[in-house]
Amino acid sequence: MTKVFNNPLDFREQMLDGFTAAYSRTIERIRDASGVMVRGGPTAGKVAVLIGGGGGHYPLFGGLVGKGFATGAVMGEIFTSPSAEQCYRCAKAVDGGAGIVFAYGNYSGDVMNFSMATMRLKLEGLDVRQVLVTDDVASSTDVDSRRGVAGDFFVFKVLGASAWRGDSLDTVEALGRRANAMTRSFGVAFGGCTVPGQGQPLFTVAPDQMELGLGLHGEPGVETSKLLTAQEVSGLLVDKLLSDIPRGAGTRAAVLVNGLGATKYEELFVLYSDMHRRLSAAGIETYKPIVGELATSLNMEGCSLTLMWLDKELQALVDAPAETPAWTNY
Amino acid sequence: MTKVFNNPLDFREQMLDGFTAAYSRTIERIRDASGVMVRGGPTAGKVAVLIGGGGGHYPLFGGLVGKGFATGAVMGEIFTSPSAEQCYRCAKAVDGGAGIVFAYGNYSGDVMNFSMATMRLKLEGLDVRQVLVTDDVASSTDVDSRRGVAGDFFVFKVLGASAWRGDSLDTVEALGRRANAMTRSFGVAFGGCTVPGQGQPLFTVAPDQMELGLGLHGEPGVETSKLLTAQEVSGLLVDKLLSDIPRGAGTRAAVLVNGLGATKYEELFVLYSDMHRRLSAAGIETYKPIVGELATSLNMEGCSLTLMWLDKELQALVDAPAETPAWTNY
Amino acid sequence: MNQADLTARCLDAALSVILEKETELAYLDSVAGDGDHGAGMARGFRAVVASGAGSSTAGEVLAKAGMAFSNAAGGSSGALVGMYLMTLGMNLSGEITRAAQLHTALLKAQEAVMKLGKSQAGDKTLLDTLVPFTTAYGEAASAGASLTAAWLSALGAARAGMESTRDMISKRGRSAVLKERSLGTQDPGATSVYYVLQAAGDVLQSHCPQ
Amino acid sequence: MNQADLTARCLDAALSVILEKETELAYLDSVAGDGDHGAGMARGFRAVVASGAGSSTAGEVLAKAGMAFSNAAGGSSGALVGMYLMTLGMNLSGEITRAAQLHTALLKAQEAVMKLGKSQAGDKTLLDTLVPFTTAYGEAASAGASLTAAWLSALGAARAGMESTRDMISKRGRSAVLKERSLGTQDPGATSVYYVLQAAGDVLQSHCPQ
Ligand SMILES: Nc1ncnc2c1ncn2[C@@H]1O[C@H](COP(=O)(O)OP(=O)(O)O)[C@@H](O)[C@H]1O
Ligand SMILES: Nc1ncnc2c1ncn2[C@@H]1O[C@H](COP(=O)(O)OP(=O)(O)O)[C@@H](O)[C@H]1O
Ligand SMILES: [Mg+2]
Ligand SMILES: [Mg+2]
Ligand SMILES: [Mg+2]
Ligand SMILES: [Mg+2]
Repeated sequence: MTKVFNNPLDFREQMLDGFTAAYSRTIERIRDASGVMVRGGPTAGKVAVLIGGGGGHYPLFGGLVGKGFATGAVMGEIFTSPSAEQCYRCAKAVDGGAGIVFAYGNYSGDVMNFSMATMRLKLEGLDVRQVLVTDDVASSTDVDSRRGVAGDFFVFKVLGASAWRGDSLDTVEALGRRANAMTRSFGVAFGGCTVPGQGQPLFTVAPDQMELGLGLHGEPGVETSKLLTAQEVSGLLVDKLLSDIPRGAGTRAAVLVNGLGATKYEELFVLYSDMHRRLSAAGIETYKPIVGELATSLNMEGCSLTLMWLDKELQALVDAPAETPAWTNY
Repeated sequence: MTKVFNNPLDFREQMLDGFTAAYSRTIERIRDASGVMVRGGPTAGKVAVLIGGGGGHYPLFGGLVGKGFATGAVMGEIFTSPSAEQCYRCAKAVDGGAGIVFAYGNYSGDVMNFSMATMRLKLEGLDVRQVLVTDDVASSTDVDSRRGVAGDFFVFKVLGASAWRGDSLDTVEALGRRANAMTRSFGVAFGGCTVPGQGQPLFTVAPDQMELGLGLHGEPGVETSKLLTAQEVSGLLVDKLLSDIPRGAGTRAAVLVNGLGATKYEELFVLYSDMHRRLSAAGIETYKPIVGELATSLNMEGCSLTLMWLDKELQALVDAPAETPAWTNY
Repeated sequence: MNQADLTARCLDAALSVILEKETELAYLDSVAGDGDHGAGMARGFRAVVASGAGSSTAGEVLAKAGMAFSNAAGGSSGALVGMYLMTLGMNLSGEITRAAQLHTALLKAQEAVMKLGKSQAGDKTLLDTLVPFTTAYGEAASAGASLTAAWLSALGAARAGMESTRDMISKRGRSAVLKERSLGTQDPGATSVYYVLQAAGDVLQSHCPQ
Repeated sequence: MNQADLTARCLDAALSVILEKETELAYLDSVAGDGDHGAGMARGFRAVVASGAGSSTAGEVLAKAGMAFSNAAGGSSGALVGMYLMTLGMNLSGEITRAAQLHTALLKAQEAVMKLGKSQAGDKTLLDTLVPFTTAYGEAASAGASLTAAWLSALGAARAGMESTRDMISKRGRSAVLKERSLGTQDPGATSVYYVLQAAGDVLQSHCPQ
């Protein structure tokens, strides 16, 4: 249950205000728009990476803005894609003259709004590319129709690192697409979440049940199961991803065990204990696993496993330094 | 509700196993003990800082082990102090020959167990000091009797940074004590948490109520209130801390707005929006505020505000580089 | 009342009905979606009403409304309803003198939504309300009905279209992922659009009953 | 049965009763504490029973049990109950021939707990069970009762002590912070210690009824 708010109508604005006040050492507010950008604004001559989507997923999206990561983020209302107008304004603010990559999870609202902004920016002569994240294997058998979930983190990291080191727009876009093509996620949920000011959770799960293949927006899963043990959940998630390895994948993968908000770190470590064994047994080299909350859904109970299959270049981009409110590595 | 586990009796061990497997790039397991230490073990000639306490508070305690932060952590069962034997074993493992500082929150179980280990180590000729964290203003009017809550983060950071730069045992201890003396926290809760395998939450809060002055261990608060708005909660927390400013405090304070597990980032930012305004209006310079989950209580709903009043030296230690599973700064 | 004011009244009425139905719309969207449809429509129409003044034609009112809606609402419905209103407005120039004029604009607006959403009637979306409404309106208009009469007579088809979404499997939007799980619940967008058409019909009937 | 085996039986019985009461103890500790008392006592006595074999005297069994308990249980009760058992064991050398021998050891063990916990009877802790138990045992023993008889006769005082914690305000441990809020609930440590004393009494009565 979301409990800390004033008037729900002011939630997004107050959230952005507090976020900007807290992290002014790293980011700044984009004036007259619902978004933030790296402190000091874009670097002339560098490709800008603008990530974005609905609210309620912190550190997505603003928490991943900073040196070595996204140039800016356009942030919508809770679970609601930002409007085309907001995407447009934020794009203008982050533009460094070397082209813009819009990167976001594949949801119809985001696609429509970012695409309208893209059209408008192109009419103004800007070179804008779109990289959609489609990592959720539960959401479709057709890879391009899949939703974007926690895989956002890796795809944005690759895009940001590539742009930051000075790659051309073509290269940044191509690497982002490659990162997405190599990224797969699957998740489960144990309970829903409540949007600020609403009395009812978006969905409920019986205490002895769980949902398989959940989304990031409080959508229920695609299938219901009885509540499984940690080892069974681990088996399910690992098997799903190992039965859907992208073509061209090697044997090394970056790993993210992501909590959705109310499934906590200790539980995720118990889960990872078993996942690690299974992945190792399958001959997979787990690269710098991350266990934490990198793509949340308010206080939803649930978690997911993401693998990004690495080649040398993707690995270098994962390793590249970054400094954002929610993620730092050197 | 804690949902991801196997046999609850194996929870701590499997958690530690998964944690160590995930973050072997930073930490390693202490052999035959319930704890972890910085990868490669202690540095000879440097003071060792051993933090510890019960489980269920990630990133406390293992998540804060690494270069520039704690040398090691001894980790108990969920909400249960580690035994004296475990404290002893972990202390032996992290000893670099320059003395050991035990640092932990002031709970009677921890005090007894760490103190027994201290006695035993002293009998063996080791120089062991104890720095207790007592930041929770709600828990007592007598400063030394107060509990340790989210202030652990700042006190451990100061201790770790001091030890890491090579300070003597006396200096590390003194700085740790100064950090603790300058640190104050106050928290509220909106709902309890459930220990793995137990059917009932440790306490419940009516939907239209909240608890003031909560602990970190699922203990209910010291007082019940009707549910307040974010601005009212902010006012309450800020006022509590401003009415209990330690002697010798300046006007600059490091800030931590800490979520206990199920009160999420967006809510904390809404809260911070108002806190920032109030603190600024009171003439306080907020230094590098941190808004996140640095001291959790499983999936408890609640949050707290911590201020560590800075002088030049404490500020330098806060700024010193660190790299742990849950905290990196450079 | 001039047509610009009449249009503004219709949009005021849309806001009222959406605020009244906000919880229902949130509920419908939470079954297979993310629960934000009620809040989004309310945000959109609040912005529309706030941006209302100072236009001299119905077309101008609607075009402005579309921009305000889309910017404030966000989400799929922000883009789609915003696009709809904007296209409707841009295809209505000057005074509307014949019911058929509006039909042409309704068709263009509907096509713009189809193009933007890559969707059509039968996909369990707001198009399942819009398409039958526009068809019925067009038929009544060619049979000589006045704008108001044609509008009111088309509401029945709109309602039937809305209700038909209950038995559809979603092919577009967030809920598409859930396939069979989306069966049995009416589409939120189809529902809100019906309420808006109905509210506009009430305004037309009382202020422009010819 | 020799005294080492008898002592081991008492510890087995302690484990049984703690497992049986684990949920109740967890509940009592959750009212004003952190809910882990049942699990901690169970972990402690499981380790005690697992470490049981190979001692030749009651004292040795208890000293070993104390170490095993404290290491496995953790928490306040791990430290305190572990210290209690260990001190008890270390103060019992060789065969116990007189009830008064045990009284001396019980007193020493109780003092060790007071020193470690910086606490005394009246603080709403396990001492509120232990102190009246030891006093009553001592009185019975000086009046000439056998060990078993003295033990059994002291259980009433232990029970009354345990029950008296219900109306106390906590002065030690986690619950001390809650002050008046701790009123009305029996102290978990006082409760578990009573169950253990009672279980040991049952073993003494059936195996050593003299
Ligand atoms: N591609 C599409 N084409 C037409 N209508 C759509 C499409 N996607 C979504 N919709 C409509 O939008 C409604 C959902 O609106 P809303 O909840 O605001 O969007 P979101 O899915 O972004 O949360 C659906 O009920 C449906 O009527
Ligand atoms: N300082 C103390 N002195 C004596 N007994 C204590 C003290 N602190 C705690 N206790 C006892 O320990 C019990 C709680 O045990 P447990 O739940 O295992 O410890 P923790 O408080 O560490 O979670 C209390 O009910 C009380 O009887
Ligand atoms: Mg939405
Ligand atoms: Mg405890
Ligand atoms: Mg929606
Ligand atoms: Mg306890």
